[in-house]
Amino acid sequence: MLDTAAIEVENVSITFDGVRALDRCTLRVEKGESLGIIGPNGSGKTTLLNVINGYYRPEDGRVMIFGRRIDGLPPHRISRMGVGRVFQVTNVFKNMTVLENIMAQGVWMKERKNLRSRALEIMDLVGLPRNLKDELAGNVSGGQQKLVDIARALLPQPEILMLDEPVAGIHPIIKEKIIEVVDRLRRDGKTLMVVSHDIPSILRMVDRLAFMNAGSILMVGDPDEVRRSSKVVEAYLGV
Amino acid sequence: MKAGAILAAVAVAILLSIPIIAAGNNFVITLGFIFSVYIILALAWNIVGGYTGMLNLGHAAFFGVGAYTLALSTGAGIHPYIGVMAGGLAAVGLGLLMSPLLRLRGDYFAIGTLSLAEAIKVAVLNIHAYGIRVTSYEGLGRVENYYFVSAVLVAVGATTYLLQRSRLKLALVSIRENEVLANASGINPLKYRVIALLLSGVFTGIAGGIYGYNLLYIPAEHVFSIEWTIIPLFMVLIGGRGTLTGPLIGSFIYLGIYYVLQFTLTEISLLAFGLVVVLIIKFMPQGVIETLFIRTLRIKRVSII
Amino acid sequence: MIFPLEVLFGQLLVGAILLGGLYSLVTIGLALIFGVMRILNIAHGEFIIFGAYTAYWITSLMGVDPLLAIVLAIPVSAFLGYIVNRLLIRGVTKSFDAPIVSSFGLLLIMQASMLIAWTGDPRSIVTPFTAESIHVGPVLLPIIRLIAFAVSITILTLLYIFLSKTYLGRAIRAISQDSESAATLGIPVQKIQTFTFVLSTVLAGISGGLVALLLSFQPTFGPEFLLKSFVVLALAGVGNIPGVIAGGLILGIGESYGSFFLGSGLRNVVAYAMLIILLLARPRGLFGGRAVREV
Amino acid sequence: MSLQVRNLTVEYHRDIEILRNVSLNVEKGLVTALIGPNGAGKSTLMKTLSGLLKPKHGDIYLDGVRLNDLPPDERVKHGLAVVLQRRSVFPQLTVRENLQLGGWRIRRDQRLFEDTFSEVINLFPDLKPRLDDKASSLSGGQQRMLEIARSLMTRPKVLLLDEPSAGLSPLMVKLVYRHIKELKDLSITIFLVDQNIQQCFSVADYLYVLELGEVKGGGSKMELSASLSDLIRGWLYLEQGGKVGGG
Repeated sequence: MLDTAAIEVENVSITFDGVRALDRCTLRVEKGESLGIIGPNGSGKTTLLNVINGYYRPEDGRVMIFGRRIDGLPPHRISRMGVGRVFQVTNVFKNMTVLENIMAQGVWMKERKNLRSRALEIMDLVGLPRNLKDELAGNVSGGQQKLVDIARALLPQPEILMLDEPVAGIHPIIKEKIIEVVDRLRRDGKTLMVVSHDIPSILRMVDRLAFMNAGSILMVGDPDEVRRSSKVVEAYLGV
Repeated sequence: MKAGAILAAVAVAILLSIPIIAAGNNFVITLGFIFSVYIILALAWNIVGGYTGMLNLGHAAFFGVGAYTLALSTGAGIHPYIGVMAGGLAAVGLGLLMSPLLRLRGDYFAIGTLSLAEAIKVAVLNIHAYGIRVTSYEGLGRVENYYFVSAVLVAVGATTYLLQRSRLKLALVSIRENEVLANASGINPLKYRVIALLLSGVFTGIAGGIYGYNLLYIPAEHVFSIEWTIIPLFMVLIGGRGTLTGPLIGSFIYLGIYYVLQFTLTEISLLAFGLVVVLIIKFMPQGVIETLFIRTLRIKRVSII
Repeated sequence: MIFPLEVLFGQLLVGAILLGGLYSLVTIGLALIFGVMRILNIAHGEFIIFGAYTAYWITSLMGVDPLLAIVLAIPVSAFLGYIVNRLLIRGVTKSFDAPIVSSFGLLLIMQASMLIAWTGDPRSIVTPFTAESIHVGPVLLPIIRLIAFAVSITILTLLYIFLSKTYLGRAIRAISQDSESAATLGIPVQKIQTFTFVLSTVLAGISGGLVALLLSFQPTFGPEFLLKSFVVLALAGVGNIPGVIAGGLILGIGESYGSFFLGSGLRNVVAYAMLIILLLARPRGLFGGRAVREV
Repeated sequence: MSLQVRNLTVEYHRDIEILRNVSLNVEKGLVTALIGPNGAGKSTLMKTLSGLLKPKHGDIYLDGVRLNDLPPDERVKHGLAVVLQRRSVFPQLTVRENLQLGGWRIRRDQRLFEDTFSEVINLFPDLKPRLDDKASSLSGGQQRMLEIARSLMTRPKVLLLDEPSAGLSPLMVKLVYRHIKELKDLSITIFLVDQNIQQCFSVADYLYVLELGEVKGGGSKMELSASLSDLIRGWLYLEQGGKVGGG
């Protein structure tokens, strides 16, 4: 069907400790599109990703992936539907080797044999040197851990990949690498959602830009148009 | 890998030749039997306590239930070795009963399993205050039991070896390291923890059964004693959790301490265990393997599978 | 002998309440350490038994009154608590289960040391009024239980006043609620945690002294008291003294009636069953802590 | 000069740097603010100043005393107080108890303690009728007020405010800033970080700009306000956006 989007978020609301983290938030991400999300701290960007991942169950509204309703499903079920996630905080299994970290993502997959070779291929894809494969993930550099994170998310070949601040605080060389990887995924037709404060970087990774404030998406459109909008500038000013 | 295979073959050969070398020396065979039981328990405890990182303080319950089932089976006229296997099955049943506790956070799981084991012990003591007799079977004696326990030891060793190379290990260790992240990787934590607990239970139950048959009399106080939790925990902790070699090395260190303390009081060995546990946690929280072999001697780590 | 049902239940209930008061005191030390340091001290029961032995030896060697002996035992418990905190608690790696394993090792050390020092023979403190009771209507009140109950409730009340009315007590509560924020106000968090650890071992020691008046005890009885404390905490929630008193009473009542109906051999099974049910009912933690999902 | 920060570098994970060679001064009796886009490292700087994070290198001086190696509670003794970005009242204690705990350092000096308490409470009259209520019963804005008041109880030489407007309604933000202005009028030295740039400008004497972990400049309110719009557009990367983006 042509008219099903990859991700549809409809009027989703969620409240923590009386604060409305998402407020009738609505968003549509088309198949094969790369969408960036910007917005001030606390505007609900990470919460939105967490709702799509199934970590939070929305109080109100619906979330659909490829036309199938998923709000209320546990995170691992959503993950198996082809939704990958790279977290804001670099998150590796510190006492497992780099290769094991990546392979852990494929534990549930039907395919039995090729897990190891596929994990190695993905190390190549994201630019992790193969001689790191037997190092404990806790012992490699922070930027490399981020690459492990991304590699892990890519192992099951997800149709949708959500990246939360993929380049924040990363060493410039590895940052370049990450941007290249994401850009290549975009060109390969994956559906991407990228949250970032780093505007120059995000522009190189997305087709459209959404601006979020106070728990809702205020504007979606061409990146230049969104950045030029006075609404956006005002929100950053704190009016 | 080659060296490991040779080492394993040598170990199995020694294990199987002990009765022949000892030739009727009951003391040696009994000692070999008991140590094998301890090592089985350590490897079994390690599946839960090491790979999943859930501190099971109720391990003794598996052991006691296995021994008791054996006694009840022989009482009903069942072949003892079938009774031993039934003990393993009963432990699996207990594992299923325990599995809701696996949803708990680590320290609550420790408390829950400790209480469950104590509750079962008290309940059993209430019925059989002095224990229960085992009906012996013609032709199955010390030596046969020794071979039986050796087979179980090889089985649990092989299981750990295969586990080490399996996806199950990846799942268990990733859950231990970061449950939320593992969940996001498509892993259902409860499911894998239950599998680990049942695996751990079945070997411990069988070990309890064969231990009970070897004793021919089962004092409830003894087979449900917390020492069946403490000694395996100690062996695993000292060697290093979540490995195959860790518990094995740990058990040799345990044997050492056992010999040193053999003619002294058991209290002193408890004291020594306690001290070693505390010192290990303070100075080598990763266990001897990680600290000595990998960090100090820089032996290379290899991703298996 | 056949008693009228009312008398039996009256007697049973009174006995349960007297026991419950002591259970509350047995628990409070564990609650304090968990609240302020976030450590589940598996060796809590050993501190109780240690207190029992200290009181026992003071009274039998020095011939002083048992209640005075409990008071004299306080510095001994405090010293032990300080040493343990210094050597074992501070500086242990913050790995996923290091503190609990470490305190498990402490349990073994203390249990074994007490077995070596004092053998496994059951001991108890005999007082002039051990066998005495007073009659209140149809109900028989053993004096020694009344004393233990009164001492427990008094200490818990004093502790409650200390925590709510004094400056130091408030700082302790502040640390248990938000230790980082307390540090940013200049409150010396580590010093106060040390103080709290010592305080909790002293409370455990006192409760041990009272236990020694009521029951015969052995070095291996520690885990039993630990588990009872867990049951009370599970019922009460941490940092809540009235709750701990209520939890102790519920445990006392549950045990007394349980052992009456099921036989005294199953007395402890009732406590364990209560704990397991409570654990399963609140899988994310006994102490009312909200599950925070850190991603 | 009151607070001096020299070449402060902070990293979380090995080579991931959050702050790089940050140097700045907080002058006595003035309000100094730090502005910057999200993720620039503002809160990291605050946590490092208050002692909750350890810097990799660099120095922090308060009136000539080096604070780097001191734990948070020791820094308070030297006159540095912080109001954390997150909610940090003790929820189960009363407002009065919260304030009293702020005065831990001066608790033995009964008169000083009483005087400070009444000074502080006069600055925040909204708290007066709520003194015996639990802090958890206060509204978000009142809790923020309590946090500031509680920090003042430590009699700080420098007060650090980390995102005082975070999570508050616009009305509450105005109220909180009205109080900050009052503190400024009393010549209390304040170092402020906030994403609410307008409010920062309304209260600050001097501002620093932090971008991607580095101080990109600074100036008085006058100097910066002319270029403010450009500054924000720069954060949104308008100039070069056309060239790189849109692909």
